[in-house]
Amino acid sequence: MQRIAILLASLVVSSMLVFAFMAVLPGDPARVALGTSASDSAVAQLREQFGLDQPLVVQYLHWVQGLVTFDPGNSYVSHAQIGPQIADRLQVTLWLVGTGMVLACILAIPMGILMAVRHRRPSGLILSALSQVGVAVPAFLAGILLITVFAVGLGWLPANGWTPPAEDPALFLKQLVLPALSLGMVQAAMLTRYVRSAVLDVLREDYLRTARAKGLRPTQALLRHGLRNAAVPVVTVLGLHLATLLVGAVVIERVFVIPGLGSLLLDSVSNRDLIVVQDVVMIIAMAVLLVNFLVDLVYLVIDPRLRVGAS
Amino acid sequence: ACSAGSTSDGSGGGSDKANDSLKIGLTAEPANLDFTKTAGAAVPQALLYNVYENLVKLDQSGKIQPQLAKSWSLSKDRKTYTFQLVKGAKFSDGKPFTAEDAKFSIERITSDWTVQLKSQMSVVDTVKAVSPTELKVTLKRPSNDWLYRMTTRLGAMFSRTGVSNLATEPVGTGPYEVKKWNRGDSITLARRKGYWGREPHFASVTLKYFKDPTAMNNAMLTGNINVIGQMPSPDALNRFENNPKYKVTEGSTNGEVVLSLNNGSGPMKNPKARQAVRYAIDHKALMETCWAGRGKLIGSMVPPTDPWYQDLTNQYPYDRSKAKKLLKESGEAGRTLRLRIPTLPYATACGTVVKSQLEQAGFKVKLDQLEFPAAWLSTVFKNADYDMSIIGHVEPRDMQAVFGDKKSYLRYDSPEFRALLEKADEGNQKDQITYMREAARLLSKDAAADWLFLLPNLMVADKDITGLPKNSVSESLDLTGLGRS
Amino acid sequence: MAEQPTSVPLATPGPQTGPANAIDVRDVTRDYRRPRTSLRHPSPPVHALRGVSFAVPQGQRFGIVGESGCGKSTLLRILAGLDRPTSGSVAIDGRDITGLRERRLKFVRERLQLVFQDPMSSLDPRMRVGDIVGEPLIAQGHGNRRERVAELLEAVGLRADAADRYPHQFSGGQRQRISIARALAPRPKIIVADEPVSALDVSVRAQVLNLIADLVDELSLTLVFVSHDLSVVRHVCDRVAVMHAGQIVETGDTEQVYEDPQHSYTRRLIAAVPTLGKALSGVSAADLNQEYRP
Amino acid sequence: MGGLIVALVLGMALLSFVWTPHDPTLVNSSARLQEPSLEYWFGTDKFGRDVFSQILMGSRTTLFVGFVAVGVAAVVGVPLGIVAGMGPRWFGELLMRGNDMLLAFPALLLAIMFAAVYGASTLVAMVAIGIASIPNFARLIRGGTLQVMKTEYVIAARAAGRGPFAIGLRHVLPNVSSLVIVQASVGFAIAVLAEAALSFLGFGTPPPTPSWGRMLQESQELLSSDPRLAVFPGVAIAVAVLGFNLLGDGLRDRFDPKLEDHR
Amino acid sequence: MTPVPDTAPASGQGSPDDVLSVRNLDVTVGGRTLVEDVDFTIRAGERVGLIGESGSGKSLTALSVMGLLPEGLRATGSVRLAGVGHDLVGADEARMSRVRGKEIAMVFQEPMTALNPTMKVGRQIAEVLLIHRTRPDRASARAAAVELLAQVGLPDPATAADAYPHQFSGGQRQRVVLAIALANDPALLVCDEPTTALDVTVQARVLDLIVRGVQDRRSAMLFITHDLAVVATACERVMVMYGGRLVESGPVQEVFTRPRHRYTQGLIGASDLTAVDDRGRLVTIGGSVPPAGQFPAGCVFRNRCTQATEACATRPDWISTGPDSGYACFHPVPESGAPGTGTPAIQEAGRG
Ligand SMILES: Nc1ncnc2c1ncn2[C@@H]1O[C@H](COP(=O)(O)OP(=O)(O)OP(=O)(O)O)[C@@H](O)[C@H]1O
Ligand SMILES: Nc1ncnc2c1ncn2[C@@H]1O[C@H](COP(=O)(O)OP(=O)(O)OP(=O)(O)O)[C@@H](O)[C@H]1O
Ligand SMILES: [Mg+2]
Ligand SMILES: [Mg+2]
Repeated sequence: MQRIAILLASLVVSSMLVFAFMAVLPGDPARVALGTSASDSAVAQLREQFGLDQPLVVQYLHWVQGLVTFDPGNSYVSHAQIGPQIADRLQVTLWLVGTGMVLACILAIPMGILMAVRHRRPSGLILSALSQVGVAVPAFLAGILLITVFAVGLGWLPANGWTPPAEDPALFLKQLVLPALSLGMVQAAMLTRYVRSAVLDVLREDYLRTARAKGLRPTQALLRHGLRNAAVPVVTVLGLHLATLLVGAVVIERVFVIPGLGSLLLDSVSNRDLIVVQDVVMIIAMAVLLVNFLVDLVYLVIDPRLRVGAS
Repeated sequence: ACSAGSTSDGSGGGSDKANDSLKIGLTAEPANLDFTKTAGAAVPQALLYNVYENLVKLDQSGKIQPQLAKSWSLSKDRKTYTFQLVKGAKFSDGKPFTAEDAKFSIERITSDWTVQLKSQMSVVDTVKAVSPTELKVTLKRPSNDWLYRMTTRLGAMFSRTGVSNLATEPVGTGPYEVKKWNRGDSITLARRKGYWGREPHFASVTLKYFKDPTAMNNAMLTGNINVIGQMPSPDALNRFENNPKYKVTEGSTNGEVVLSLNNGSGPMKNPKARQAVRYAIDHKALMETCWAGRGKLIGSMVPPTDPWYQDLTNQYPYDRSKAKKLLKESGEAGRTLRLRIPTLPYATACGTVVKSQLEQAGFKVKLDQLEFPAAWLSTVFKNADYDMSIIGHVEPRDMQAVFGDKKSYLRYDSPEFRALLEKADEGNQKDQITYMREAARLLSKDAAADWLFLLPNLMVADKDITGLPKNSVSESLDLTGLGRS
Repeated sequence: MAEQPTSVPLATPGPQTGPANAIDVRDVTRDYRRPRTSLRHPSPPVHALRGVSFAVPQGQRFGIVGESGCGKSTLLRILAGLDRPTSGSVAIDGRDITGLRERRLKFVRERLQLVFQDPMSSLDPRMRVGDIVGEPLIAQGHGNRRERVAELLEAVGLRADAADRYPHQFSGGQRQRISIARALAPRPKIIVADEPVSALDVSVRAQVLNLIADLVDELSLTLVFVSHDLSVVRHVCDRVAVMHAGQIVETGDTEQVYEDPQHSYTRRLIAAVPTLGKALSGVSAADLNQEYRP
Repeated sequence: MGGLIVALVLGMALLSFVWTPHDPTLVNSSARLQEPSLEYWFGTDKFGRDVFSQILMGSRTTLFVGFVAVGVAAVVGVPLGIVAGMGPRWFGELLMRGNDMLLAFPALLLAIMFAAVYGASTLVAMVAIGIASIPNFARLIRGGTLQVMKTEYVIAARAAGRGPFAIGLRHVLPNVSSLVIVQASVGFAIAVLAEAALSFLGFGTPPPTPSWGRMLQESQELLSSDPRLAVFPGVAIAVAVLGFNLLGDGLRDRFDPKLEDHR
Repeated sequence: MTPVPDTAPASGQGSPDDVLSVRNLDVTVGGRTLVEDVDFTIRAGERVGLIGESGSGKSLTALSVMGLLPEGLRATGSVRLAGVGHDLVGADEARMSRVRGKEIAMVFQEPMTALNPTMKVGRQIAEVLLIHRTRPDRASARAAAVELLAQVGLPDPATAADAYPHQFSGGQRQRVVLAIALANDPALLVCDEPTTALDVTVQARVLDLIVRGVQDRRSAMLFITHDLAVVATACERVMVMYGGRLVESGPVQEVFTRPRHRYTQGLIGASDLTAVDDRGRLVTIGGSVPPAGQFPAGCVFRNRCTQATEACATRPDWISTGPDSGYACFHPVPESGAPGTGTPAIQEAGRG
């Protein structure tokens, strides 16, 4: 399929971009890894050990090979294997972002529809105003407020921390609630607005009028004929947002002390753990491209007009 | 009174020694566990005395005490130390600890270590394992400092068979071993079975790392951690001080917060300008503002826990008009000073105040924030591309390291000062104190830097935690004495 | 039937008529490629035009009729030099324009202008009417713009102060007048109109058709008039070409084609047109459709 | 409504050039953590700096942030979108694929990477956010351009002899300008939020330049004892973002052709 | 001011044969009146056309009958449908939804947008059968849908039922819409410009299908268009609308051959492309339709009418000329006037 070819090409180009960008980072990774006081010979030795003395092209190919074989090697700085580490972190972030997104959808989709259907009535306007305010609140501020109220103030939930679900499911859930909520609420506010405008657009469509002329009530008509069509722009936005969320979670991870992909990225940047930075950035880029690819596929499911082969 | 289903956040442990656990909040997570190749205070803080043990260790008041060495003696010429080692100590890989391991560990420093600290061991001439329990170390020249350095990470004892994977799998003789490392989150130390010495109270200790001070406070307040090992936001202390559930201790550290001046180039090369800086700073107000008045004003590079401590705060008392006058005389008034600070909480806070105070005294200051560690280390620390900076020098007895080397980033180059240090090292204990005091005074007089204040050792703990080290004078966060009442 | 609207002699069409022809189209084809949908097979091309030839002598009113999608607009774009034929050639006033670069097409721009179907979408909503009408003048570097614009607006029956207003402030018929004024700006000799009245009400349609007819007469223009509505073409044009699926299936004098269609498609087309007269004389919907059934 | 709020922020920024009640960066150890008073309208922070003055000055940072980020994104994105829409099909496709690629590097990621390379500064952060928002502009503008290019007035302009450049400038740009304006006001809001987040992480505006995001971060440790310090910048951010969003919505409604009919 | 109803038995709710009776229908939006005092009746099996220029209120009238006015618009008056116990004006959605698609159905102008693009057409047709429970289950509804597709003349209806709207041409789509409308044998079919977007040949076909569809079902039909010829072809009776009011109505033959209202006369003249004056110009109605709410008081046409006098400033009464015909004009075309002869009532298009 052409789409897959485009996806692959995009991945290759992105990987080149990432690699090139990292290559221009000032600061010799080997030196940073060893600290400022390391002798030159030690630095040279480490450079050789990590292949940093080889031409960039070789380094690039080596790196790509590592990525493709799911064995990106060891970090310059921590000497630990990167693969499992990224896998762990990714899992954490996916839980967080995934739950946040699900929460956002659960909140936003009905709200957005309601807002659209009642867009002239006071209830719709109030909801609309609420979502406007919601959009304006930075996620981390929401997080801080949630912590202050529910963790420190009321003591209902832990203020921060992370436990893998396998270790202690109950604690995992408790710790997940607040970060997922702060991520989800702000997302929901944003998403609500997209849902609203998508539904409003659909409400103006002729086929909705046709549906009502058939004898469907306005709500039935919207549910049966409107939602699927409104889903296209919403899915686009969801795709784009999922991508930003992956990174946006970094702030939430900081507030809630969650060892996710974002904090790995921040740590690696400040440690100049270049290869980890490179890998994390690439993982994020891959995730984004993949999500957009999936969004494309979802379009096909939603909208028959985009399917090829139809006469 | 520990129930079988103790809550997993570890706070319900009571004093059941068998599986009582503790969580300690700290700020800086190590990048790896190998302090032979990685600089920084984070690794020894976690591992020294807990996982690794030394021949000798430093106690709370700064005195040298036996650890793997039961006792030791010094020869008449003050060059040969003979250590009697404990019996029955075992490494966590099962191998027994012998004098051969000690010899291996000391000799390895020159051969394998890469951190700059290793130069402090260059006085060692020969190391000899006389018997499995007796070790003789001969120095090239008498050195007071050497034995002290043996209490730091340099004195850590390694297993001859356990150094292949130091970054991830440290092997030591200590009461704890590294059980789990959740990178980016926590390191869990577990009590070892068959430890040769007195078993510590806590079966497991988790060191949890928080980049965000507020998050750490919140974790403490919600019972997520039991101890805040270093309080990074003294302003928030009152939340714990006024709460009967917690206790707060304040002690001394080795961390002098230094307003580093570039003695080698730029406007700060001018002694008058440096002096002007020292007069321009109202240290009391500064400490009040940026560290909630916690800490101690010292005016020199020596913390109160060192034997040669003296209060030098009066040498350059705060005097804004004098500062202005000196600045004018220096002829550097028109130049802009680049105050390049690392992205660390105290540096940011102090930088804001220092800039404001200097500007009020007529300086022009441009504040740059450099990301710590990488950017700051390479720009300021390595290339000395700065006029002023602010950094806490937390290593013990670091006057020599920071000012005794003209290549150090302060570019302080005084033969006189270096001679004093040398005399102090080679002389007897009394000489050492005399000369060190003289050196510190000289440094201060030259205005080689300004010492803003000494970081306090602020700890917060649940009320029932006992044995908290009041002062932080060694490199280790010594967990072995902790308990629960 | 009413009288013939013009007295232009019926020129014999054909490629060989020589330089007198305002428009000469020879064997023009135009294929569109659809976006690829598969990596292995290129998608089949759309043959929008397949070998179209005709000629329009100076001063003639030439009509083109055909159903939606039969290639009328494509043909007009090619005539105006806005699109290139895949093969074949187009000559305007005897000059071959096929394959000329944009810069060399200046004479086409001066000589031939377009009027479009939708009176709203053919006027830039963010430009003042004066600027819209004056645009061809700027593009072709004419001076005295304001005067000429006023003159043009007057010629199409609008007040001169219309120049300062925006298109949305006008009714559909007035907008179509603006569109015609713009086309007349560079004093073209040929006007090509693509369904200029199809979007208008019958009452406005009559006004615009009258206007076009008057202008063509006064300025002795050559008119190419495209419509799907046979009765309009019949009213406006001397000659007509019937297009079907990218081909001209029949050409002839309007009246003649209308009265005596030769091609079966033309017959079908004509039969399907409802007229008041037919209807009142009892032709039912079924009768209109009957003709269509094979 | 949105316009009013934005005007307020703009007014604050302009005011801060000529007047602030106190020097917003002046550390005054004897006036730490003062409650709001006549002298200090919003009180002082832990450095004894006047919070109100900082909020005033912070509005400059906020606007600067918005202008740089939106400026970069619009200056690159708009022409790119127009060219992609007007050029040959393959060219547009190519540009859009490149665009998609850029989409794979979300704003915050790019900003963190940039900050790592060039050091943390407002400008760097904002350029990064600007670059990351290029796809938003380019995509939108390309869509708008494709629509405009299909209109008959563009064909008419071509027939009138207008070159591609003149068409781009005189027809396409004005007709996509409403899209640009709407996207710009939304971009402003995004940039303000991003700056706050970056400052929070320590990658944004370095001290002592006042910035709402950093004020918020600095206030955090005192949140329980002195929530006032978080309230002012928090509300300022929210209000500014709200203002830009509302402005965007208002403009969208104004420019919506579907709604224009009923005017 | 109430015009005399156009049906002879003016008393009561009309004859039992009446399918639709509209009384005093007004449509207003925020103080502006868009449709005013519209009154008409359609009997079973009767096909009635509604003509008028763009903006004269035809669609609003149709939508009022359907109860589908856009948000913000309000209808008053009464719309009654035979067999429905309540007035359609002001009925709630629940009641209306039982009527729509069953008793009244509608075909809209734009076949391209009237169908849900993400649903197979078979299901879209079956839906209307299932909503009103005219078919017990999906399977039988689908079978009925295929049958309907066959009736509207789609080739291979079984395959067509499984296709999506975009796979059809405009004319085919309009036939699908028609199939939906006819599915439940409605008592009244409302068509709003169903063929305006179509080519002539396709138009002929769709017209044929519509007419046959309603004839077969003995449904009543309200057919809106601005094309007089189409109305004349498809309908028996015609109503002329201008400025939100009915200005004339009557049998097609009568109205189109002997219009009484000056507006009707103008429309007929302008649409006749064969009628030209000595300079070869078509007859036109001067001026243009004013925007909604800006029609003159009194006779809405008077600012464009050459016959207008002082008297026209008051509203003309409805003058009944037969059971189903009448007009509202102070200066009607004399009975003998013939269409298309360029009577002085019709002015020429002015240039300038
Ligand atoms: N840019 C294009 N790319 C691909 N196909 C095209 C393009 N333009 C036109 N076509 C196809 O070429 C054929 C002829 O199109 P054209 O617009 O010339 O028809 P038309 O007779 O003007 O129709 P209408 O009456 O609807 O304007 C159609 O099948 C159309 O789909
Ligand atoms: N939602 C609305 N709000 C305000 N005015 C409206 C609305 N819908 C229609 N109108 C106005 O009501 C008048 C009548 O509209 P209507 O759609 O009934 O005209 P029409 O006769 O159907 O015209 P056309 O032939 O163009 O379809 C028009 O002037 C129109 O502008
Ligand atoms: Mg020190
Ligand atoms: Mg209508």
